[in-house]
Amino acid sequence: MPTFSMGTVMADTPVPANDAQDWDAVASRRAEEALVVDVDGFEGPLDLLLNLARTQKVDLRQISILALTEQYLAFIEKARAMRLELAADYLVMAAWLAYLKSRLLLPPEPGEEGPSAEDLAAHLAYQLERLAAMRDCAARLMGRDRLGQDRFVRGMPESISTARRVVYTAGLIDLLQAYARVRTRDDFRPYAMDRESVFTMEQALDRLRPLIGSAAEWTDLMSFLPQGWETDPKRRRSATAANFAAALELTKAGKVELRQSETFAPIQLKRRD
Amino acid sequence: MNDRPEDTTEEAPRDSLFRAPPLAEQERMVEALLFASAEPMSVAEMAARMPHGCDPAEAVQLLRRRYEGRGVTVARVGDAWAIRTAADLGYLMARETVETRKLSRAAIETLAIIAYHQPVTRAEIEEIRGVSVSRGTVDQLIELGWLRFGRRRMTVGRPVTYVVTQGFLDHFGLESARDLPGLKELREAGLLESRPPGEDAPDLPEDETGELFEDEQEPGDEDEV
Amino acid sequence: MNDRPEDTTEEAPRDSLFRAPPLAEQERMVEALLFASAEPMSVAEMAARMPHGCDPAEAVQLLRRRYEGRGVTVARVGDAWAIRTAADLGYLMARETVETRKLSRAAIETLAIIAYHQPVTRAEIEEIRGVSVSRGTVDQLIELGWLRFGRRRMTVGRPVTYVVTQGFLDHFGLESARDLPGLKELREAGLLESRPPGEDAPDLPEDETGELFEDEQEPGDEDEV
Repeated sequence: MPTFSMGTVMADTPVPANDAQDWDAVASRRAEEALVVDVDGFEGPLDLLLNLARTQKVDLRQISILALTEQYLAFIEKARAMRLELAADYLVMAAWLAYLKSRLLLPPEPGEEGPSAEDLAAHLAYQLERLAAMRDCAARLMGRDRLGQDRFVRGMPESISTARRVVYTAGLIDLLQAYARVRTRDDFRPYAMDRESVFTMEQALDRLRPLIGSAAEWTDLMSFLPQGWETDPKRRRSATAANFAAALELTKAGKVELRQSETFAPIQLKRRD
Repeated sequence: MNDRPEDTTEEAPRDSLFRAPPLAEQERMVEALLFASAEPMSVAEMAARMPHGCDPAEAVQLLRRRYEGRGVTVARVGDAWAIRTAADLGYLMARETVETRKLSRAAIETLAIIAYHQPVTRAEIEEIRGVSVSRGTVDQLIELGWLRFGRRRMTVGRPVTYVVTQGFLDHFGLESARDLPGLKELREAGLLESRPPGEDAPDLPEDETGELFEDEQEPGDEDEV
Repeated sequence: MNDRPEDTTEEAPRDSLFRAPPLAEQERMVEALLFASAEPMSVAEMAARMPHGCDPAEAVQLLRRRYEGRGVTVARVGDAWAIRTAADLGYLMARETVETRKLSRAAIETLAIIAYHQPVTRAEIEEIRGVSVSRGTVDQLIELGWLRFGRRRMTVGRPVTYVVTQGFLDHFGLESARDLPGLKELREAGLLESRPPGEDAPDLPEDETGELFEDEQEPGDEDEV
């Protein structure tokens, strides 16, 4: 963006201030600066308006919105005359201010809806004052004694560690149940026979372990279904699930690899060498 | 150091089995912990490391008084504590400073607006600055650890809000968001509202009026900082 | 802090143009420097940062005395100085968190068999469980202090036997291993699980599933683990 002189329009000059310190310094230097304006230096139309407002040399609360509007429109005119490309929001603001100016100059039409021209002007003045206040706050904030600049943290922090100690919980009941489980395993075997349509993961594991040795190439997991379990849907479902779970276990143990090219594609298994 | 009166245990009968160390000793413990940690440490974190029955909140107050006027100070940071070098001695260490990434004016202003108006939405920041907030600005501030997301605003679209963090307080040497410079004056001048005092702003959509009561807090009331 | 007598500068007449700060102030400086420095600092390094005419060697001695008996100390590291946590408070920095974990099924079963059948050899345990017992399981139980070696069995190979410890009895609240209820009593107490073996496998916490490979192998594969 080119820079250009604003002649008498600008009494003080915003400077593209891209960092805090420059910006802080700018505040004090502003008055003496040359009247050179870089449109890029403005942070939007409200920023431009605020800078123009400062030229009125009055408290922002007593600002003449009408005069400010004229200043802004003159600025935009000048920029256009110099064929500067202005961002759309500057033009939108110009249009709105032109409207506001006409409302302020003309007597209100009877039965007019919406906020009065004075309300709109007051809101704009408020926005400018609030933005100015936030600028001031930002400067005060950046001017504080900052960490790493004025205040420093401990240079040699010590490792404050949190060691993990594992305590195993096992109660008497766990112990007794475990023993009962071990000692009565045989008693239960007949019960397992009742569930003839259930193929357990352990069964699948027992079956797969000797079989995977031959799976040197990628082999469809479904081809490992035990005989007699492939057709009946219920049995097939159970055997598939058990086979899959067992395949995952074998993968976890690093004995096989699994792959699936895409969702719902066949799952393939290969021996890991 | 062991001159603690006998009746202290009576004050905390439930802890009678684990008598807390004398307060002077607790102060030493807090001193060691705060010196060891580069990050602010909450009273709860200290308590978790100290023996049962200790009162780090009281010990830290003792410690703070002890370090008044010294080369390092005990600083409150939100609900935590940290030891930091005294600000007037910063020039001694200045050469240690790693050149920090320069903050853009947009970032600085956005940060100030969030600090003074929190919790605040992106739309509100844009309203105040009159320009849109670029994504990079917020990202940068979050990366610096100065911003985080607050609760969503209970309005149309449930926009996220931004609030400042403990890291922000630590960086700028603030005990809490209530201590932001000029906060009281700004509030009294009505400059922390979204519209001029007394103005009804009839053109605002209805659902925005409710939010003032449901969700928005004055920066000073923000307890999460 | 500015109460140092006027004669300080007289001690260093060549620096009369640059009057050194009072010693108390120098102590503050040394304090801030040692606090913020990432490395121990020599007197020369401190002097390089401090105003002209300062005597960090003396200031560091003052500081060192000030920190005597405190939670941190000013320690000499070679020919440099550093602030360190007082040795007696080191334990505060290393907090231990206790994590409770369930004993694996293999471990609890092995333990149960040993409790009921002690002294018992590994081969006997394997026979009862129908699977091999991994070294890891036995080691874990020994480490927990619940298992120890008994006398060697006077049979071929003189295998070691396992017995439970007093620690085991304490943990499980038993007077002696003989007090353990028999199978009949277990059944009457409803402690016999009515599910067939293997069915409860899916209920096991994640890390226990791995045990199938780590632990329960056909006897004979055992040493591959």
